[in-house]
Amino acid sequence: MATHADALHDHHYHAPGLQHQFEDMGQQQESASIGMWMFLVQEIMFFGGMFTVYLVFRSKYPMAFAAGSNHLDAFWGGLNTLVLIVSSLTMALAVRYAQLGKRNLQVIFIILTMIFGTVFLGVKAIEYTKKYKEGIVPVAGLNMRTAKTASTHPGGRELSTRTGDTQDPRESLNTGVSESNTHETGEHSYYNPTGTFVWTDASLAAQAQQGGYLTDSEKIGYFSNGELNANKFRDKVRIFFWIYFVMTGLHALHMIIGLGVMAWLLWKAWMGTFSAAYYSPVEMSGLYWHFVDIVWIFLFPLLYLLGRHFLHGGAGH
Amino acid sequence: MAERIKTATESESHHHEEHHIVPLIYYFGVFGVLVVGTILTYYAALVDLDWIFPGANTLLALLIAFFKMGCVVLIFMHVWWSSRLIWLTAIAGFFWLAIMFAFTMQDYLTRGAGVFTG
Amino acid sequence: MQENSWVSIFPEQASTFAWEVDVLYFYLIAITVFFTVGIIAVIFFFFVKYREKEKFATGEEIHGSIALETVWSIIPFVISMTIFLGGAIIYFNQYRPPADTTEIYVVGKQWMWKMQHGTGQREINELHVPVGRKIKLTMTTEDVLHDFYVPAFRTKMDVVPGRYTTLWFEATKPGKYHLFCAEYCGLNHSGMGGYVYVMEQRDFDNWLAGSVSGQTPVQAGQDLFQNKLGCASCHAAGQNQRGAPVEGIYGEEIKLANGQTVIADDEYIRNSILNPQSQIVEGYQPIMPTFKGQVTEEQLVSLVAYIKSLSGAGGSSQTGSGSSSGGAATGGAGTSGGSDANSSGLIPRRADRGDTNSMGSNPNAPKPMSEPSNRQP
Amino acid sequence: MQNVDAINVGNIKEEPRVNYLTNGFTLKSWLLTKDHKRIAILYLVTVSAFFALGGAYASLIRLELLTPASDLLQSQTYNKVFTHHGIIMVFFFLIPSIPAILGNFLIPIMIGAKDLAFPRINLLSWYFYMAGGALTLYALLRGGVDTGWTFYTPYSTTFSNGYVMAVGLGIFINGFSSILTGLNFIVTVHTMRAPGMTWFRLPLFVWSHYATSLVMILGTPVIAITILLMALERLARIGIFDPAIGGDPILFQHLFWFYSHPAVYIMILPGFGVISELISNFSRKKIFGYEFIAFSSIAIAVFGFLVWGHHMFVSGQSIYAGLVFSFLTMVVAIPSAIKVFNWAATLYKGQISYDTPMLYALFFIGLFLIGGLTGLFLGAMGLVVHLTDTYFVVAHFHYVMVGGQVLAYLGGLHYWWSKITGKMYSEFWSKIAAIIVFVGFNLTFFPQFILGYLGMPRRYASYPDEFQVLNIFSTAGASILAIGLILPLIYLTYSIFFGAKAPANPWMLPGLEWRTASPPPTENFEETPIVTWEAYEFGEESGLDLEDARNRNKVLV
Ligand code: HEA
Ligand code: HEA
Ligand code: HEC
Ligand code: CUA
Ligand SMILES: [Cu+2]
Repeated sequence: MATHADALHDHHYHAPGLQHQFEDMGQQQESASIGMWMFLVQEIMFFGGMFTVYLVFRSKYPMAFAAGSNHLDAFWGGLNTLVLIVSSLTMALAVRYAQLGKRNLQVIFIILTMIFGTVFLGVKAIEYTKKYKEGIVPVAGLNMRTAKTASTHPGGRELSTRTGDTQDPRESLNTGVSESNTHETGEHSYYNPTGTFVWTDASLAAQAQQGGYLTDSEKIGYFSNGELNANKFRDKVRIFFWIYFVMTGLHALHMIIGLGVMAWLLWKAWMGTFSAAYYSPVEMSGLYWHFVDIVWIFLFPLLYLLGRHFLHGGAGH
Repeated sequence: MAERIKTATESESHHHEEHHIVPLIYYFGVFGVLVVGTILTYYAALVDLDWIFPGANTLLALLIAFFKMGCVVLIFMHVWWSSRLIWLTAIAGFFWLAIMFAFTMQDYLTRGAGVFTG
Repeated sequence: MQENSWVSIFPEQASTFAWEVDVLYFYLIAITVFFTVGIIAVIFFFFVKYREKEKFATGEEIHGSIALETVWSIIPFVISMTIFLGGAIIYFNQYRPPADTTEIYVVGKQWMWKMQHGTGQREINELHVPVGRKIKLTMTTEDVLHDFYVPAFRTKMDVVPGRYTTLWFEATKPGKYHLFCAEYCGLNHSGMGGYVYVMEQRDFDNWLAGSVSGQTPVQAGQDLFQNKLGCASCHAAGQNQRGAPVEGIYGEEIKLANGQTVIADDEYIRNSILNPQSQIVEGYQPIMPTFKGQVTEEQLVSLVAYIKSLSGAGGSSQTGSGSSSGGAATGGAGTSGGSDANSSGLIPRRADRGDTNSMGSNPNAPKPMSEPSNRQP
Repeated sequence: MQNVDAINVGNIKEEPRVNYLTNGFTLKSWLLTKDHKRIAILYLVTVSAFFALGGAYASLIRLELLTPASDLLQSQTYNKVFTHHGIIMVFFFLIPSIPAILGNFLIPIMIGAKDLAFPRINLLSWYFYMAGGALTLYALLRGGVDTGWTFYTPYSTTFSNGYVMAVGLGIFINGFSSILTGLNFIVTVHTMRAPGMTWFRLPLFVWSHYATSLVMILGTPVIAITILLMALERLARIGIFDPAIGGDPILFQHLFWFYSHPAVYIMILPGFGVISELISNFSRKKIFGYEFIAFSSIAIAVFGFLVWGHHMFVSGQSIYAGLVFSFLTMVVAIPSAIKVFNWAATLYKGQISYDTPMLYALFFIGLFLIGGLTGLFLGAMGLVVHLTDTYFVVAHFHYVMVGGQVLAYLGGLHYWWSKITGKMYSEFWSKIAAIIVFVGFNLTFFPQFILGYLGMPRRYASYPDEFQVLNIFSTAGASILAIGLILPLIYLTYSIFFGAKAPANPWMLPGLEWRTASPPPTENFEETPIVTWEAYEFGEESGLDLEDARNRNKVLV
């Protein structure tokens, strides 16, 4: 390995962190930063897929999204935004002091960053717990199999007897056999295929109907029984919550990974690895951390705030 | 070619002349902007702006978010002091995102809702 | 065409736009042959002419030519634009049905095609159509994606759950043509097909006469409208009706209470019945109850057909055999006269099709909670 | 500083005592290596294994289709077989083939670097590949999936009984391998070039890998999130793809093709790179229109992201969206056309020799032309309505993927074989094999164009009788093709043990990879090379001592 001759003509300062494939620290650091940025572009596209899904369904069912959003707690969301912003600041400062080669300040700011990161996750946990209690957490609440909680469900009578697959109402669609009597008289019970996600408040959709600003998909998607069908509306709200949980869940996962990176960084910094000549791990971790912050900057208004004005501003216009 | 032989790294990196130390004031400035932006976002969301056009609230929220993002990217992430390549990379990421949005929505916005079950 | 030849290389043309597609096809073949043969010939020529004279000799130094690059960017671009335009025009012919079509409803399900004629006939995996009439298929599916494909007509369309898609054609030549499912749909995808029979009008009328079973959709719809569902209590013709007029609305612009206008197409009528509150006609009260859950898909089809017939649109109202079987339009099974009209039941024609009448008995039925729930031995 | 020896080669006088192959023999020295060349070998072995498996599935497909009835395989099995074939060939063979093997091996050498920028990440990406591959294999063996490689919803989410999630997870993990490889290449090209190796002196192989890497980074994460959503939908019916509760199955197609169309360019751009090398080097002259070829790769990578909807013309997508996608599909064909014309022009006034790699390059051009031009059939909306989901599409993509990329891969493998292994393969057998592949390939897939236009749908286990004759041709062709592909396996393996020793520069070519020993030492060059010549420079400036080589060659022959 060490047979190669670059030591002979290596006139660069040979820092401790220099890896064998590089000629000098400049090259190594530039590689790291381009690499990190490429990685972030990759992350943008990863979250971007989710944002596309969000965009499609938000444009289809804006009222359901507003209703779901109003159910989120903007206080916690806002608090978390601030927490993340502070952690971004401390991270930026940690990088700065690494650049200046100040070990102690660097360590302090990394620790602060980790603390705020943890607070963020703690708040997230509080929110998730709340949602769990309200029965809108994926799998546990959104999708509990029907039988157990059927009684709490508006259409529960019918759901409780179902085994799940055999009586999907789509079956009756144009099959030409024996359907008109499977749905008993009068009250139409809408079959919720995936269980009890309880959601009865469809007032926003009613409001939008009066205001005349329902989208085409909503006109078809919310109505039944001559009026708003809370169950059908609920399914769209449920889509919102799924998107909420997937997006915030992936974000939280990134935070957790970030904390892992921070822990490693802390150890390195503690050992005094970084200096004014070699600090790119700190810088790169900082880029990652700020990126995660940016994702949240968008998630906060798009998930927590998008329907507030309906509550406060009255009925549209 | 008899041109000057230069190393690849020399020819396109400007970074190691400057370990750019950003003055503290920038960081705290951005921090202030972010906090104000967050508060602004919150209160703007409470006001009903639909009288301008439907979705005005979201647009405003996004504008603030983009501004905040700009600050973080440029200052916290040091892009302002980085090479053209980094600029390009950052922009390209969002450009591709825009492609995905635009080309997906061109389908959804030009076809009818068409959903009748459910 | 080459039915008798040893191996055919060209499919029959049996629809009005088949020839357009074929012309485009031959145009593209010409382009392909031109470029492939041309470039390969040039390469061969160079291969022979400039073969290495001496080991490790050096070729002439040529850097390139902007002029050439421009030429060979622009020429392909122009050619490709002709392809694009040709393709787009034909595509719009294929996908924008003309006004005067006869409508047939098609439902795909794993793994069969169910057709329902405007005159009441039902068929499984077979479709009888007269020659020279514009047919429009309105299609949906109960389970996964399928695709209605008749090669001889050069047209196909995916069938999407939760939506109506449409396909139209005008057959030009009597015959028996393959019908395929062209979108992968699971186990018996390759068995999900049958034939389209294109008949002379006279034969078709005979076939109709022989296989009519029960009411036509228009008749069934009329029955539902006037008696069974009581629509007429509000919509009885006359000036003082509570409900908005349904006569003559099909294809017209309807003014809604919220100021918008919509075209009264199938979806609109359907939606008016299922979700009346979502589109209130200007000048009327939102008192119409929904009929969702009370009408079946089939009854809806009939109602829509009836309302269309009030506008003189939709299927020609053939007289049926008249014996209406009690329970609405569940396709009362008459005796099926035509040998291929399999209208009396849902028995799959091919043995390998399996019993697939309901999702319950479907070996591939959804069992979302458990990964491989039904593992093959 | 200038290493005269390194430049005046073919004439590396003595072998370095240790080359990358002899630098350690333990298993650990392979499995924990950070040497890009060894990682390339790891890929070579595993990717070949996947190719053989995918080929075995292909053989089953062809055997079943020999007769109209589904007799050899029941539909149930057949559906799994073509699904496995597609998944393995696309995700575990073709996408990593040229980039992860030849690209990994050659890019650092071609630009005069000691290694890729991130050797550890390079190794990690091989482990991602292995983990994803192992998981997928496990799932396939336990029962597999029958969704088609496209995983369309709602079949995949609600109706299929297969191991959709396990296979999905396998592809998800494998995706990171792709992303990390792309990332590594981009950084390497930016920062690791040797002194004097300016952007426009880069071999076109490097340019095309740069473009490929862009696609990998920008596209792959989207398939990752798509698969995640599909798995969630399947696990818990989140509703976004489920029409019963307001979701949209077509959204899945958008997300899937957002990645998978650009992915087909991941599967051809590296091939373009190889062919550019072969054409130029074996005509012993500068490539015609270097800049145009280089930028057309970038153009393909960029515009390739704008056309995914051409897979959805009959899906129920809005017809106006179809219009836009069709138009852009035509546009994205132009850069490919530019390449083809430039290759042909390069031959003009060259000194062309007919070694096996050049044979592959010739075949590539012919087959890619047909494959690409039939792509235009499929991009023309009016025609694709008839052709989509028929065997015409199957023929189209095998012409570009097998006739294109696989032949380029084989050509490249032969071309650099001496560099990789230090041994020469049999020129005779390799020519025979190339010709067999060409004949077999055409016999297999040309009839499928006709079948497609006749209307035979794809993914059919049984088909109407009148299609049988053409299917027999196709199956016969596939057997010939298989022989043509197994031959290289034999004579290449043979050459490793019994082949003649390869000189550092058997063809007296100017590229940097030919200016180091065969096989190269671990750090690639004894001393960092300094590049003073243009790409594909055969003139005096290249520093090649052709006179001397000719003399020695006379002695040798
Ligand atoms: C390596 C992989 C690869 C490559 C390079 C391509 C290249 C192209 N492909 Fe292909 N394609 C696939 C792999 C690939 N494809 C696969 C796997 C599928 C099926 C997926 C599935 O459904 O399972 C598919 C399917 C597919 C479809 C969808 C078919 C359908 O399912 O309905 C379409 C439609 O537009 C298409 C078009 C094209 C075009 C226009 C190009 C162009 O890039 C080709 C450009 C090249 C040329 C045009 C030749 C050179 C040009 C000249 C010599 C000059 C003359 C040119 C002009 C006059 C313009 N392809
Ligand atoms: C990279 C991509 C790739 C490659 C190389 C191939 C190669 C081949 N493919 Fe495949 N194919 C696809 C990608 C590919 N295919 C895809 C994506 C689909 C669509 C799947 C779907 O619909 O979901 C498909 C579908 C498909 C079908 C259609 C199935 C259907 O729709 O019902 C058919 C039918 O003939 C077919 C045939 C073949 C044949 C005969 C080969 C031959 O070229 C194979 C020849 C190879 C061998 C016979 C292996 C022999 C070699 C060895 C054993 C030794 C090698 C080992 C070493 C070098 C170590 N393929
Ligand atoms: C209680 C009275 C009432 C009954 C019963 C009723 N409707 Fe209506 N219908 C109305 C009113 C009022 C309107 C106009 C307001 C609106 O659009 O909802 C209307 C509108 C319609 C429209 C839209 C007409 C247009 O001009 O755009 C259709 C179609 C329709 N009804 C069909 C039916 C059918 C079919 C039935 C029976 C299954 C039915 N209605 C039963 C009261 C009724
Ligand atoms: Cu139905 Cu394939
Ligand atoms: Cu494509």
